[in-house]
Amino acid sequence: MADLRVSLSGLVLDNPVIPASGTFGYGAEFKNFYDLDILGSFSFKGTTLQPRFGNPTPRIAECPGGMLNAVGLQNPGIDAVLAHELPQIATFFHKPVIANIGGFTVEEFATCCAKIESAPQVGLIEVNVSCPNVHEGGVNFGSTPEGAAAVTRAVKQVTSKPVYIKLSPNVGDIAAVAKACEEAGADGLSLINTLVGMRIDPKTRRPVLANGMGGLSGPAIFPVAVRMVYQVAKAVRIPVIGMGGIDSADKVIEMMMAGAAAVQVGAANLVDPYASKDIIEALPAAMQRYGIARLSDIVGAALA
Amino acid sequence: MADLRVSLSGLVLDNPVIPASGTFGYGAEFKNFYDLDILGSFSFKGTTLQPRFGNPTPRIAECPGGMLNAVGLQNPGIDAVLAHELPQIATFFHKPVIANIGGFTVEEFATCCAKIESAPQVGLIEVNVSCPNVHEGGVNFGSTPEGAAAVTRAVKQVTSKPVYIKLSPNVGDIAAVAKACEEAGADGLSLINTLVGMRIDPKTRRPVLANGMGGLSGPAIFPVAVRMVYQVAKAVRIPVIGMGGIDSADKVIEMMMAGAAAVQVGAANLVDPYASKDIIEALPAAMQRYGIARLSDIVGAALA
Amino acid sequence: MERQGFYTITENRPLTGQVYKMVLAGDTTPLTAPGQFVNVKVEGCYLRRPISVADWDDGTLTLLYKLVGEGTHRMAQATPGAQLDLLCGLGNGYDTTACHRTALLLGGGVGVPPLYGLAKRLLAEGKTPVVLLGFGNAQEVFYTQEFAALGCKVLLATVDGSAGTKGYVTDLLRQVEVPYDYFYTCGPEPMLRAVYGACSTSGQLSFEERMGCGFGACMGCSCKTLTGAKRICKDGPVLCKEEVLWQT
Amino acid sequence: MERQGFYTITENRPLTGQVYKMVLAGDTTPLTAPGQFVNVKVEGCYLRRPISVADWDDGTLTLLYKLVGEGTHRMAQATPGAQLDLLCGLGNGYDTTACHRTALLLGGGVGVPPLYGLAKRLLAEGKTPVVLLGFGNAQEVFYTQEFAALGCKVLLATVDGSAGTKGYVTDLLRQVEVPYDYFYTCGPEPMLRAVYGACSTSGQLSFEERMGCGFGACMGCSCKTLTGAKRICKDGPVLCKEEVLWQT
Ligand SMILES: Cc1cc2nc3c(=O)[nH]c(=O)nc-3n(C[C@H](O)[C@H](O)[C@H](O)COP(=O)(O)OP(=O)(O)OC[C@H]3O[C@@H](n4cnc5c(N)ncnc54)[C@H](O)[C@@H]3O)c2cc1C
Ligand SMILES: Cc1cc2nc3c(=O)[nH]c(=O)nc-3n(C[C@H](O)[C@H](O)[C@H](O)COP(=O)(O)OP(=O)(O)OC[C@H]3O[C@@H](n4cnc5c(N)ncnc54)[C@H](O)[C@@H]3O)c2cc1C
Ligand SMILES: Cc1cc2nc3c(=O)[nH]c(=O)nc-3n(C[C@H](O)[C@H](O)[C@H](O)COP(=O)(O)O)c2cc1C
Ligand SMILES: Cc1cc2nc3c(=O)[nH]c(=O)nc-3n(C[C@H](O)[C@H](O)[C@H](O)COP(=O)(O)O)c2cc1C
Ligand code: FES
Ligand code: FES
Repeated sequence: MADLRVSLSGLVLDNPVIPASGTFGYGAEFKNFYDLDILGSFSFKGTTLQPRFGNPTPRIAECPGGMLNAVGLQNPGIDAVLAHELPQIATFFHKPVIANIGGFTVEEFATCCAKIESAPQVGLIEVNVSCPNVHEGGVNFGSTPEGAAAVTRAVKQVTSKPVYIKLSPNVGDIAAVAKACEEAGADGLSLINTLVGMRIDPKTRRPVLANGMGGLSGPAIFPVAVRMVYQVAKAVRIPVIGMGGIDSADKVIEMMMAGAAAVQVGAANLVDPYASKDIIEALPAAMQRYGIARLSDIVGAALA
Repeated sequence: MADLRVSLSGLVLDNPVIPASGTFGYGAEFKNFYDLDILGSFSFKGTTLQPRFGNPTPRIAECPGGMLNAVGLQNPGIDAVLAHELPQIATFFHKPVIANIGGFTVEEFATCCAKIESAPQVGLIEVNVSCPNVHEGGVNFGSTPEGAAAVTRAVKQVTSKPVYIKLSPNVGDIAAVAKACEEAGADGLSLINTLVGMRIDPKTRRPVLANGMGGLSGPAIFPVAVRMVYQVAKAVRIPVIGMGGIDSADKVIEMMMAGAAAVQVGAANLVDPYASKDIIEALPAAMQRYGIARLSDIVGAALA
Repeated sequence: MERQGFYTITENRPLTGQVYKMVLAGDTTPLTAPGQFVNVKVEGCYLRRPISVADWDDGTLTLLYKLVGEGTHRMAQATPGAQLDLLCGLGNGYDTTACHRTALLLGGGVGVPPLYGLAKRLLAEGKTPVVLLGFGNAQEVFYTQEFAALGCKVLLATVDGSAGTKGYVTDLLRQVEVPYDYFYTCGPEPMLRAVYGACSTSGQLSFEERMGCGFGACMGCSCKTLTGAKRICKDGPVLCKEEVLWQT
Repeated sequence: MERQGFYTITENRPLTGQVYKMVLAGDTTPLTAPGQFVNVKVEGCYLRRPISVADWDDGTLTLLYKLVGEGTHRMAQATPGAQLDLLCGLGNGYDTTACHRTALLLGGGVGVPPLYGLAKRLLAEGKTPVVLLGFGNAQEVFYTQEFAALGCKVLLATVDGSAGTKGYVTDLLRQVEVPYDYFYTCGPEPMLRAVYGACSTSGQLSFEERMGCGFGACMGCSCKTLTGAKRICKDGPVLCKEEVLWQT
């Protein structure tokens, strides 16, 4: 029997496949397609202290092998998530969930994470310091080691749950940011968020997205994601959740060999609601193809 | 009649389409496919002071919507290019050519460019401070504003030809690097070079490329390229040559609306040797579709 | 309830130079209301393409789609016998119970398709749809005969006057001779605004937005309404006149 | 001279569980020597896939290809009548003038295909090809009968001994009863090395490398030789024994 289990800072997952934040809502839209308990976990929509409507539309643009989004962290706010979404999730998902948290100031990140402390359903906090769609004159904490470390320290002070910092790929040296987070006490890292991109509509001569730029996700970014996971896994000792363009069991295996202890599946869920399920079900055969008995054995196999 | 002409620092091109360095050799392999004089110009293979064999093989990996290469600047060296390749090019290409120059020290870039001064065939020098495949313990000048500016200054001192600095996309703030080059005297900018990426072979559990990492090109990177051209065109007043994933006339128009005064076509030439020709021939119909009489009118149309 | 499935093309042919009709055989049980849509996987495109269901029965559904860009051009090349991957039964669709006797159905361009299924449903419920259709010019006109064949009164406008009344759909309102108690509309946003302003009764408007998923997961298609943020793909595409909040 | 063109599939069927034969109709004038290859555009893959031409005549060419990854699996799904975009006439191919009377042809696995066209050419020139083929096991064996039908002597080895002699192609050398003046080989690199070491005559070896273009433009496939850097796709894939420089 193929052993698909992986472990993230003590949290044992039945398999490494986690739908990525922003592509799975709070789960409700997918529970009609399949039983969500087959998932390793899922990372819910990026949640902020205050409710947010997000950016004006169009928020979506088609790209070769991927898509741009500029949703801008639309969410009902942390209090509504704790009061309504988590109880809702409890009715159809019976495993620890990953809480993805966004913010605009260090204090905001900390306040949000402190509130989550009271939610036993949350097994891990994923702190998104890298959303490319919300620099409202504010800082993208993920683009500097100092910024990412400051958020890490503040969050670690207010929670006992494992804290994973979600890194931006829009930097020159991702290993430096990763190391700064590790030193600041992060339990793990999530990467990559989307690459900043743009499409222009030749008919209107304007950017397709109302916001101008957006975040590129999907298969197009897979090689960049593998490279960054590889660089980060080489640089730190804490676990890495790898994502970016994963849409098959083979890509899960490739990402884990690059150093990912678990993986997230993002845009693939949008074009095929069964994507995460299909990947999980294809994993045992893929493992057999490559002579893998225990999936956790291959984490970082290519780093040697 | 559609007017396809564009101008780069006084050099007038019949159309904006320029095969990109490293994907067109020194032209000889393409002259059997079509008459190269239909091109705006072409940028020859990145040339260094000394001859180079480049990296070990495999140097190529397939990706979703693109490819990785880790050729590592294989070239016969600047003296051989001046003595043999340029005279050869003169037999089948009767327009000014773009000389793409690589290097490992500021002095090397300058020495190379000084040698080119004597070649009237060269209309423009493209200084590649951004090759991701050759950090032999050396510096990638393209990753810092200071490094790129230092190369720019050194090269400008030794040549009277227009100098375009080719920028790396593997940075956090490409506009800052662009501005540093402009201030240092660059006549224009070329972007983007390839994004650093990696693929792993699940059978061998090793990176596909002997070099580990390589540069991602092809349609996958198009949205990132458009975004960076847009950001740079906003930040500087010198012309920008835009490239990255262009494989159709529509994409040429999109890139020009983002701010490119001309464009380069790279990986597309490799999968379809007629790509640059087909794009040039498709431009008039595309211009008509979008109500464009003079192509140069749309440069930066989306920046407003 | 939305569902994913494979459908077999039984017909795919041009109605006009730009608009195609595609008939697909497969499971239509996910469809519950006219005005719902499907999201079509097109080989070579990353995102699916949302297209309204114009008509359906127990085993087939009809799409009427305009050639716009790569996705719809590729759809037009598909041949009968080929299979298409659809997400079916998406969106809320029109609520026909809101109309009591006579409804105006106002459609513009590729906003016309969902009104056909709506007209059929209204007729089945014993109500009277009066159909007002607008197109650019005579060459672009489609489906007027199909509406007429249902037994509907059909009024036609073209912008250049080459067929029917010269002008917009709203210019047809004065030709409506029966009292109506409700309206349903679908078309480009400027048309929706004009209809919203011109029709004094209550009504329902179907909106378009660029979509990431089409089933409510990505928040790509959100719009502000007087009753809060709504996802066009899941809580729409049909909004009631009373909740519409126009962005300037 | 290499050329791009569209070719119509006339046959595409499995020879073994893993190896397919595809026959294509189209312009074969770019082909000048056995051992040349084509570069196949596969819908859904970015790079073309290089495949040796096993055989060709005035209007058709034959490919024998093994299912490896996405590209070759997609090729196997193509049906007769479909068109494929090929770059044709790539590479130098084998030089048959180097052999005077009798040549050993040593092929392993999917290195076997180019030797078929080579055997035909040698026979046409009045020379005697002796064919030594190696496979993993009996299930993987293909094309021995086709070589025999040309009138060649064929010796077979399999690694597990389930067909022919147990062992490698080089283990067949002692069964060669005629003197030979030259060898030609194609197969995985370990086999090429073994053949290089085991055959005392001069000869030619065909190499594989990952390719960006297949026609000499990208420097993706370079290898060092004793006569300088060569591009496997353009200056190869065939190298003379005397110029081969093994990388450790
Ligand atoms: C709920 C809904 C129902 C629709 N019903 C119909 C219909 O019945 N008939 C019909 O012809 N068209 C309909 N459309 C519009 C149709 O979705 C677009 O014309 C189509 O997606 C264009 O795809 P393309 O690849 O040809 O064009 P491209 O411009 O190349 O598409 C690029 C991207 O933009 C999106 N896009 C482009 N135009 C639109 C648009 N108007 N609305 C939403 N997304 C768009 C595409 O889906 C794709 O993601 C509907 C749209 C929505 C939202
Ligand atoms: C000159 C030449 C002639 C060849 N002739 C034949 C032949 O006659 N029959 C046959 O079965 N195979 C032949 N091959 C090998 C064939 O090219 C590969 O098996 C094929 O490209 C695999 O593609 P894939 O998508 O199925 O595999 P994947 O592993 O998914 O391919 C991924 C990438 O790696 C490349 N690749 C993978 N394996 C090889 C390889 N062995 N050599 C070069 N590139 C590779 C692919 O082209 C593609 O770019 C030849 C290779 C070369 C270079
Ligand atoms: C529509 C959309 C919304 C997203 N929203 C969030 C978010 O709220 N928080 C976050 O951390 N990442 C968000 N992401 C990024 C994804 O979680 C993921 O990091 C990225 O898309 C790369 O993975 P993929 O290529 O598999 O999609 C979003 C991505 C998409 C496509
Ligand atoms: C095989 C290959 C070799 C390249 N070599 C060079 C080079 O020598 N010098 C250089 O400036 N850029 C080089 N590039 C980068 C291209 O010029 C171009 O910037 C990049 O590929 C993006 O464009 P594309 O997506 O159209 O290929 C190379 C690209 C490829 C694919
Ligand atoms: S398109 Fe994804 S929520 Fe509507
Ligand atoms: S594959 Fe491009 S030079 Fe050989």
